[in-house]
Amino acid sequence: MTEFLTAAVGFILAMLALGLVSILRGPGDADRMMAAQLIGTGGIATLLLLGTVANLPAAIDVALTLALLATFASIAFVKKGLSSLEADGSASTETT
Amino acid sequence: MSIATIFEIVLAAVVLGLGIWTIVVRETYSATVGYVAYGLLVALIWVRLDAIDVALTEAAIGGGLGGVLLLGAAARLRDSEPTVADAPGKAVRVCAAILSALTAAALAGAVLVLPDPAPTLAPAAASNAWATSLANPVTNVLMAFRAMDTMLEKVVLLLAIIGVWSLTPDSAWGGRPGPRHQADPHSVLVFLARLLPPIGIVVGIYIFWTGANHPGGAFQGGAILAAMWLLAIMAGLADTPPVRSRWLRLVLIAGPGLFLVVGLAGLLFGAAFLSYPPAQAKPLILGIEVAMILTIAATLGLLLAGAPERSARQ
Amino acid sequence: MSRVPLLAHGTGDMVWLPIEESNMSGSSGTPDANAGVIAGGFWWSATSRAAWFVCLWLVLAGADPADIPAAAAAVAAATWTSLRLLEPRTARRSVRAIGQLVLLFLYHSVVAGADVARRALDPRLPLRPGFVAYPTRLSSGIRRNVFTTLTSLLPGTVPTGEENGQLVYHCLDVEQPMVAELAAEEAALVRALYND
Amino acid sequence: MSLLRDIITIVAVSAGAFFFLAGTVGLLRFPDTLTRLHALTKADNLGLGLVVLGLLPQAASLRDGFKLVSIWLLGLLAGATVSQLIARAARQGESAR
Amino acid sequence: MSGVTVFGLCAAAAVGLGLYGLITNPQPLRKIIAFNLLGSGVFLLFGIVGRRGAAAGVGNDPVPQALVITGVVVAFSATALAIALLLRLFQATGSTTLSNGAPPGAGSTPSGG
Repeated sequence: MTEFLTAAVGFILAMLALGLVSILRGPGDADRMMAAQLIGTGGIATLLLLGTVANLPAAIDVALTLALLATFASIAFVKKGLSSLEADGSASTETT
Repeated sequence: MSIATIFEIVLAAVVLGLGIWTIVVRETYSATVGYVAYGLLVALIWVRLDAIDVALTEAAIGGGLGGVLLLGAAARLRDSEPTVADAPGKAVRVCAAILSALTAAALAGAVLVLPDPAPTLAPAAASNAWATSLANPVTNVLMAFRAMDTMLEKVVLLLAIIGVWSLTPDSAWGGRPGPRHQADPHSVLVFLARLLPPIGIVVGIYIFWTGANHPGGAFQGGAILAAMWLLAIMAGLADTPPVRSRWLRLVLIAGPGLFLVVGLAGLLFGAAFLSYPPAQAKPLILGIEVAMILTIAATLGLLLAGAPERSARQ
Repeated sequence: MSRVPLLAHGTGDMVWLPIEESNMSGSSGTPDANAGVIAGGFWWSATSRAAWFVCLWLVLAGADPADIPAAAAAVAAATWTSLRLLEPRTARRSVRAIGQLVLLFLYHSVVAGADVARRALDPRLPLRPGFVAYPTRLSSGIRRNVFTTLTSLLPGTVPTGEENGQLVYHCLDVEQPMVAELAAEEAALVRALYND
Repeated sequence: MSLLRDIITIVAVSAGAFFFLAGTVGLLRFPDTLTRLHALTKADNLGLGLVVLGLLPQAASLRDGFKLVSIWLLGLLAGATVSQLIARAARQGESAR
Repeated sequence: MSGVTVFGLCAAAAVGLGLYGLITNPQPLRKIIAFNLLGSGVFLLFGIVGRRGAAAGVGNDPVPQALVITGVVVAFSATALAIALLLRLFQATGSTTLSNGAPPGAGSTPSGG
């Protein structure tokens, strides 16, 4: 069982790496924004499997943190992405 | 070679590949994105090294908040890509490559010749754990055995925020950090910023509370709370507080202040600076940690928000 | 792109009153929008949200009497934040319809994943991507956000924002009957949560 | 009993890994940003869901099982909302060009 | 070769990469990122040593772990300060070049830690 789960972790991790290659290559900012999202799902799956394999129940808490913080990073991506795509509008504007 | 080793090689290769991408890619924004991914994935290595406390810290502060900090700067500085003339010449590059390769090789050699039962303080930490009645050894080290480091680290946070604020232009002194974010109130961003923070608050306080006996603690919980606060700010649902606000300053010094008071009390009535009487060790540590999580959340959030840019009346 | 009539479940005509959203009154049709009911709705909403956060805490930390101070602080802070960020409102909810919605949602997310997998692994790469506009009857704001969030996991659709009051979806295959599926989803959502 | 649980785990985790594979193939093969977004959100979310389903029989307690499910729900909420934000940015980037 | 060694080599490589980026990248923001990469490699080395010293029923020596946690927070503070300085410089002068006729890339990194 442990061997099977470890192999699954390695496989998902390899898929995550290939996906990252495809995303980071671009061409646009919107592609790169998907990076945090990809790590959000793939990284959580890896952590959960890893926690079961190594019998570390606390790995679930790391997955929980990763879920929250990857979402936060995605939103920061979008926020910055929007402010650079649109000169004004719904993006962050300075009002004095 | 076992399956586990193959998995570890894959993980190391992915992380190292992201590191290379971060250094060699031409566009600064892409490099920053690569660094965020790197920070989030390093947490996996820490889990594999059985250091869950560090994994939580690295995921929250290293990858999450740190990445977002760099990302914001990259977006603002986007149009200031340097001219080619700025780049160092080939000779400098080659020298730098040789120097870096030598450093890396020396470190790799050190890793390879590490003595197998390495010198360790783990038994000492475990045998003295009774003194605090906390079950998480890392929290014991942070809050009792190496409490001085932790206190000074709070002071570093305080100094950093003072440094950031001292860059305020005169016109905005005492005002609010960062721009006022505005978002369409019907947008999905605002929708998520309404739903997620309450969940994040429960998770953050849980990570903090569980730190007494399981992996977790004030840093990790505080970082989650700071992220949720910043999410509400980015969606325009909340605003950064004016820097001159009294309660804000009180929160910022609460953690190191209480730490210092307890430490001095230890000097006056106990054995040494920062010594806790064993009977009250747990409540004292918990009290300091409650003050610390507030300080950490506020400081991390304000460090990300940056120097004040608007006058306080806005 | 016809507007599909919403399935009325015995509550007579559907009247959409956007003002109802903000003033937290009871269901439409009963003249009880006075202060007492507003306060009652507020407390009911606060209690139910606090109950959800208590459940979340119990799932995270387990039931341990020593945890009570931290749990109380967490639930209080979360409930306060939640009430501040998201104003309470009431609408008639049906447990059975919510269950149906959840099942429909699970079914759709499985079909969506399988659909994407089939297209990605097919050597011919069968894609006919394009945009489709969908005129929704849901009021702008939270309701529409809930709808787009649910439908972003429908097979072959990703909502990309609004234009002229219509939701714009990006579809992997524009020849699929997207609008009918979206209408069915909207009807299920209205039955479950917004049956006012 | 233990064998049955292990079979459930193996089947579900394999299926989850398959959907991660499909998502990555989609990311590599699909032509533009919005179609790739479909591949990322749909396939990976289902993959995560299946991995969680597969780990449920191995969970030490009922509470751990609930915890796993709530992590999946959180991931689902994040994926569903963030994908809309990215889609909006991508559409605006396209029309700006 | 055990897993710990693999990660140790990875950490050593991260330190080398960070050092190289710190010296050769002309842009201050890139220098900050490279510095963070270097720091992350050093933290990982701590983790390797701690893992080797695992004893007394703990998977990883708690003392290096606590030092790394402190280090991560301090590195974050230094990064935040450096970025605030950089943004202020950009606001005041409209450029982020450090070299004002001086040789490019010479040791004046803004990362204050």
